[in-house]
Amino acid sequence: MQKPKIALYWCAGCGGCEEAVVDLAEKILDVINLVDIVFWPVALDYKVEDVEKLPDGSITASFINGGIRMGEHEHVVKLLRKKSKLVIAYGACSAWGGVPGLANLYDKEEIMKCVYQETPTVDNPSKTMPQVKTEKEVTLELPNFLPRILPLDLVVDVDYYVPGCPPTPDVTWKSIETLLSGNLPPKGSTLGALTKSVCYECALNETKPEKVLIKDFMRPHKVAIDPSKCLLTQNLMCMGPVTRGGCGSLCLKVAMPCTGCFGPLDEVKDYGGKAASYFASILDYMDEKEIEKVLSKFPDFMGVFYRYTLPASRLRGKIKMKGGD
Amino acid sequence: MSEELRIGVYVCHCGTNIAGVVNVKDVVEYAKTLPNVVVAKEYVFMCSAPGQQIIKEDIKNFKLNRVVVAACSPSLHEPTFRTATAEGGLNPYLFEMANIREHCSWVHPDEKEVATTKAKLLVKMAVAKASLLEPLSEIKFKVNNTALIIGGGVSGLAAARDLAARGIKTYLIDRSPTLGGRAARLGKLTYTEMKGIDVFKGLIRDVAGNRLIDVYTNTELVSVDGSVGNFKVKLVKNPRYVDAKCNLCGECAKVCPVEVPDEFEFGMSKRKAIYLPFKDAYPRIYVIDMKSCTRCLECVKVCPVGAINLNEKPSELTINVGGIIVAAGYDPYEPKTGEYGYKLSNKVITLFQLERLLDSEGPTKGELIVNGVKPKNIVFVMCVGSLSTTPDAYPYCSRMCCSSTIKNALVLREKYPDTNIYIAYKDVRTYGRGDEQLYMKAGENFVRFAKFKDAPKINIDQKGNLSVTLFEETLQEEITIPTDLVVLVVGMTPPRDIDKVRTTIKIGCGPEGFLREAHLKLRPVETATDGVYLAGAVTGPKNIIESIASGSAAASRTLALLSKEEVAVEPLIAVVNEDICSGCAICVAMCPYGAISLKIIDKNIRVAKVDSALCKGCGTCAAACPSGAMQQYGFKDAQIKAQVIAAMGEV
Amino acid sequence: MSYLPKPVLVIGGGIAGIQAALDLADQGIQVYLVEKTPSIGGKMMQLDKTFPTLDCSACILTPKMVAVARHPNIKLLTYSEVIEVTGSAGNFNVKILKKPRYVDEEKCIGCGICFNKCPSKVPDEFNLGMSQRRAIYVPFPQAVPLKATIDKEHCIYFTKQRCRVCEKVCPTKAINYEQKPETIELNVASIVVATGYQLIDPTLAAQYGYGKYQNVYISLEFERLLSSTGPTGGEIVRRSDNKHPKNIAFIQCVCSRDVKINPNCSAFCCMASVKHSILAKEHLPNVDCTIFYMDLRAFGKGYQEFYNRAMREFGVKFMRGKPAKIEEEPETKNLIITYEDTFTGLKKTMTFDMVVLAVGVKPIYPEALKLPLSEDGYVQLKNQYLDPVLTMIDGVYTVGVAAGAKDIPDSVVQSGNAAIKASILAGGAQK
Amino acid sequence: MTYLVPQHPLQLVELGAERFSRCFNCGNCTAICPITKEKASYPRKLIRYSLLGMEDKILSSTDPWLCYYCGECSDQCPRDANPGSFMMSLRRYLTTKYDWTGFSKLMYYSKKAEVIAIIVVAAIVGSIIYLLHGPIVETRVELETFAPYLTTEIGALTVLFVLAGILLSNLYRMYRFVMRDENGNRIRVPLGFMIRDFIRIVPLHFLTQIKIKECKDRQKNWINHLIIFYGYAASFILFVPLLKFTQTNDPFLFVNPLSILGIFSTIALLYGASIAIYGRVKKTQPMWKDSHSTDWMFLILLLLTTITGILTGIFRTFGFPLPTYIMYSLHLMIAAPFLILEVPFAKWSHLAYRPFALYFESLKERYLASKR
Repeated sequence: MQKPKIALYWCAGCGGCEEAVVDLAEKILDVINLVDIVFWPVALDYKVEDVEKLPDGSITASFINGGIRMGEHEHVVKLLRKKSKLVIAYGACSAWGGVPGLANLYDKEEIMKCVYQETPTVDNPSKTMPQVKTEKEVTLELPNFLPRILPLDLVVDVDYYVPGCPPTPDVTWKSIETLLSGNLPPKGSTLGALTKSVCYECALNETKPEKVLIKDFMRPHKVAIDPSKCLLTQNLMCMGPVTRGGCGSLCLKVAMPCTGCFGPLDEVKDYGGKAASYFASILDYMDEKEIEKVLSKFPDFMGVFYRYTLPASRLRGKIKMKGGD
Repeated sequence: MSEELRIGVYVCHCGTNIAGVVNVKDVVEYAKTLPNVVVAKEYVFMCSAPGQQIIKEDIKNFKLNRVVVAACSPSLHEPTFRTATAEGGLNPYLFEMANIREHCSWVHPDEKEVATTKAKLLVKMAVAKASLLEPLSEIKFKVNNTALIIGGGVSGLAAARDLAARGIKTYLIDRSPTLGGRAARLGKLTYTEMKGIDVFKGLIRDVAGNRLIDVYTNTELVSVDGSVGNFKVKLVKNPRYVDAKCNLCGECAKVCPVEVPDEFEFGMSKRKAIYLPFKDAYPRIYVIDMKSCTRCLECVKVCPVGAINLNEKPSELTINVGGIIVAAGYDPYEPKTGEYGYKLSNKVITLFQLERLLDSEGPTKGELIVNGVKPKNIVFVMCVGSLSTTPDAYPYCSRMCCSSTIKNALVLREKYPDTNIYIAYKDVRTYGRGDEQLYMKAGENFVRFAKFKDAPKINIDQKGNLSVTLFEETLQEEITIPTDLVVLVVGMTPPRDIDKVRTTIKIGCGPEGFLREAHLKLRPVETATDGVYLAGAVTGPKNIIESIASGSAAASRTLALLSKEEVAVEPLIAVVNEDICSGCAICVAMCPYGAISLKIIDKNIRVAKVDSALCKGCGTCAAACPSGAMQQYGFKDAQIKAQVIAAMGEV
Repeated sequence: MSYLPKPVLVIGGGIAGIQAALDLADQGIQVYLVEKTPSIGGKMMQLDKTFPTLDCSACILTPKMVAVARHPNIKLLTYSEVIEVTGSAGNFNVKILKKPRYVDEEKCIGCGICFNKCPSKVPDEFNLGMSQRRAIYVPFPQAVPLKATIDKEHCIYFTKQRCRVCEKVCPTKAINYEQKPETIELNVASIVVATGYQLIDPTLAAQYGYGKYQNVYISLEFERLLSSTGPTGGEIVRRSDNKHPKNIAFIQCVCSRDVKINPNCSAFCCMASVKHSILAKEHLPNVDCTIFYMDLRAFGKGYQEFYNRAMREFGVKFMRGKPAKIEEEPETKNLIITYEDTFTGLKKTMTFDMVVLAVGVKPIYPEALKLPLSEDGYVQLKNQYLDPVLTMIDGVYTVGVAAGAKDIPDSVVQSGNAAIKASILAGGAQK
Repeated sequence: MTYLVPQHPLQLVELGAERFSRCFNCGNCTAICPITKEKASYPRKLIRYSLLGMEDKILSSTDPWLCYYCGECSDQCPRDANPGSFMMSLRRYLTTKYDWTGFSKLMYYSKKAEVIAIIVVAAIVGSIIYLLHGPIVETRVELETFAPYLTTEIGALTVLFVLAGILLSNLYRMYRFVMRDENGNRIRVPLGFMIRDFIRIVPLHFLTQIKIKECKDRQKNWINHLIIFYGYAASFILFVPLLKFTQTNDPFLFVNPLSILGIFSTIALLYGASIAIYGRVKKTQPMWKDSHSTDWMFLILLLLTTITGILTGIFRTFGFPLPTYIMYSLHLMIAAPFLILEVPFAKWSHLAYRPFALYFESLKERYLASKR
């Protein structure tokens, strides 16, 4: 029997997701026993042309991590889509844009200017900017920079999602198991994680008082955190209640508030909106001025509520797409 | 959903209310083009009997399984059309309403085309939502047919009297040691020869000893759980230290060494630490005021029947009732020291103190004596604490004071014909039956009226002589009235601790703290919390007659509830998806009705649980729920999203 | 107690009667609600909005009306009058005359075809004669019951023995010219009188020229002008030239607080006029409103705040002084009011395009009951304090304006009061 | 600071004001009054002043004298407080206040005192006649002999001057009360204005009483008022300064122009007084609806004076000596109290106060205008 073929590809991401695969440790050998990896640029020397040669639909599953930032990403994921039975958005960036997605708060010009001109460490007196095509000595073509970062499912049809920044080895393993079991869940499902929020797994959930109401907003590096008490009740903006569980509440185990890398639950369409709504609900003030005071303590509102999900949110970002959005 | 959707759309003209602006025909034609719509019709008044008939027949003829009516506000006629839908043989919750009157024709009277487009959109949205509606059934509870009345003033007494007369077991609690409230302290009343105490006696005749009425004095509310038809109320009964053996011999008070101002007489006389609140107090048993008692035990020694027990402890009791009437009354506005010279001179008193002074059973046996002399010139200053006359005053009108002032002025003129009485007023609001005649009679009796706009000044000179200076608005002149007595006509304010009762029972209040009715005009004795009713001045200033009438009216509404076998509650309540709920408990704190708790389903796995009897379907929890586990029937995220998409297109 | 309760009779289908009937019915008591006009609803139905919340009056009332019609414990007898009452508390024998509608209530579906075809036009009482209805009519579209009635006095068939158009067009053959008055006899435990009021004839205050000058209105007429279901569809226009007025005067205490006409205060007119001025401003933002008053009786919950709003937010002018007379400018039909501004002591005249008189009220009582009245013209009460709704006849209770001028919330409270009293007398069974 | 006299309104009740304390200050009366101008805020404001006891405000007001009691205000008063009668009683009140002798107060506040005063004066006159009358000729009418012209004339003129003096002093007091500003400070007007305004106002209004016509439907009243006034004036001139020509022994009737004038003036008086009495009995006019005892006294004495005068003339003409003397004595006994008591102290004085009120009002206006 021929082993199922799988492909792995890395778009706009930090590389953590690739690490996460390696983090499977000895289990990766089990994986290799079970499947044939036909494309994995970071580890294996297969080229895009090799993929192009494969018959359509011949790859069983493509694991794609990172958001779609460059024209090249777009090209390759579309190719993989054509060649694969299943496309899996692997990790937060691929599923919702991830941390790089916060770049969508700026448009292309602003980003370019910042990176190539304004950053203090840049030495670029001629203010040269990257071009898609350069014809000086030789002709060079670079992938184009898309107006904004997109989650995978806005570019190609996605079958499954594996959440996390990065997905924990446990989650990765469970999703592979699910895929290999032959008993596929409905399209669009999230693999390897829970249907309940982080609180469900969190040991501190039991320490919550009868009524959860908070009076202030604290940043974790500025307070002495009591590791035995629900962080929310210590005025730390824990995203646990609004974030999909399955991570094993790892951060909370070391008394760091959840930042939400497992993204929204099935019934939630806009992670940040829901997070803001939940925070607004438990903020225990009636007076507008008091509320203003608390809100002014947020150093970066979008960074707190939309850390991993801005490109997939209703807000999308700042850039206007052609044809309106 | 396996079943094929068959939607009927009905567009109402509402006379010309809608049809005058919206092109109803266009809307109907448009509706026919919407997905799953099998029939669309228009009619002049959909809410009328023939209009409803159309719906009922179409459900049968077209085998409809969803009904959409585009008409007025759902708050108005949703129940009407739900009933019609049910009578047509469908589940009533498979009905959806589009408001094309308040939301459309009334707000765009001059833009007919825009309004028509908007009406189409509203219909499209309703159809989109209707496609996702699910059949629901009403939630029913058995009713416990007993009632709790909080407050033993005249309105509470009237309510207890009337409920008991219809055979309803009633608990009447008051936190003071006697029933009677404030009306018992009033002197001669406006329209009869009766006094406040006579009204109290008249009511207590039916209440005292009534086997259906349990009276608990010195008793306060601790908590209220449950909901309409089934409240579980915890009370704490504070000790009286004297039991029913008391034979009213009064020996204890004679030997008691502690004297404190008598609150019944507004501090104008003294009482002992062991005392009978007033002559006709109910229950007629002495009581010890532990705040001032020195525990000298003199009374215990002297009591011939051994009725005194200084070691009595508070006791808690729990009762189950079907309905609650809050008749907590009011407090008179207490002027600050120095406001209108109050407390700077003992010649400045409040109207309530005057009532006591004029009462033959009051501290002066009915003689108006201030500082040992009978005042000759008396000035009443009205609207003290009301109508924003001073910065601390409330903006509202206290309603009863005008005629009460005039009544007292007439009583004084009759009793002391040579007194000169001035009434400084802002507006004479003798609105009640017979009050205008009273006002005229005051004129005939040479009670003089001076109209002010800004609060009069009370001048006290070094010798302690008083005068009142005011700018007479209708003469445009400042006048100074030398006087021997100033009566401050103080308004009514919400009772001081009402917020505790209010938050325990979970009812709303207005900006000044008076409790809020379910509807100011048509549901004046009901609250937004089903099964909780309001009586007397706790909703706003009232005179005795109005208080008694509202006590009876509250009893009437309560009786209407308690006459039922069971109560049905709209099923538009919150529901938890236990597969999603992680037990994060955010919703628990949000629920304004205390309807959500956490239940343990497996070892330490908890999920939220909605008490369908308590849930009012406000949606707060659904908005707060971080995981989307909490949804509200009738307004599920998917249904609302379908409407939004219908309106805005897919985003 | 487990015997069946006796029924209760409620006379008058205005808001007070409706509320009393609903309360009683909810308590499990059988109620007969008798209304002399073809539909319940009463005066509240004619109001546009209600103070101080500006709720649409019909919108909050019609659900109650529908509830009356639906309630299994309420038997609604419209177009009926009580003609005889004998017996005493707990056991009244009542004769009710059910006037013929000449329309079979069972068959009529209120489709309205007949009144569109009827050739006889009559001034419409519901709009105080400012519009026309037909001789076969439904008083207003939300009428309960929604059954047509033939006004015999104006019906061409009854006056001239020809026509019969309605009979021809009726799709359900509901017209029956042969209908006879019917007498219904009831035995009831108690009676709630909620017969309401009528406006005092405004021509008694001759100095204001109502009926003589076209642009002088009474407040209820103005209410109809404001109403979108009114004769002008909610346009405030003058009778004389159909133009919007630029300034409107509201005069308080017309035929009330006047010992020669009616010494009583009518309790709700002040707030009604404040409401009118606000609504006028909403309809015509540039209109100037002036209220002539003596004491502005904003005594109820939220009323003072409403009054303040009218002053501060809407710029309604309040003029303290009772105008002495109104004269008309013959060419423009504008109205000149002579008054003393009692705050400045200046005697002045001011010209208005429209004047609205807040006319006082007097109670209506069913003659059959022979209720003893007191000096003020209202029903005498046995013990005003302990039982505020009991008349001198045991078992007969009065509520609403029939028991003294009052506003809607106070009427509703009284209805509840009377309901429980009647219910006690009816001896409703406890389960 | 206004000093309040709480008893003040009760005095007005004694002076005939009815029900005015019912007033609820609506201003209907001021607005309906046909003679109030924009700034003249009466009766309402006066009622307020009175009820609050602001006596000095009332004393300094000339407004009560401007009212002729057409009754419009009372007809339409929503409280039926009868502002008209209040204004009437204010005039009585002011009369008692202007008078420094106290007689006025005595008569206005006590019916008994009033009757006693009449009887006393009549008795004094009677005793003077009894003591000083001339020989009684019984064969023919010798009135001149019975009542020598010089004695009578001296008596009459003495009384006239004393009374005029008192009345003038009262007018001066009125001037002192009235000529004050809002704060109660005295005000003065240059003499030139005082003279000019006096000439402009007082004679005209004294002689024509034209202001009555401003009242509603008062044409008839004005004429009646003029009939009484001129009948009275003519009779007074004929029978006091011209007594020399009118008190003769000759038959009086139709003998000379003076006698014709005398006859007409007495008939006019008889007519006017009868109309007024009839009116007061039947209460045909608003102003006649509430009559004070002093009103009755004025009319009754006027009527009796006229009747006794006429009867004296008739008896003299028909040559009945004794009845003539008796009637003449009676005539003097009635006329004397009428003049003595009415001119300075009671109702008659309004003939002077009314035009002077207009005069003082105009002076006040000038002062206020100059201040502005």
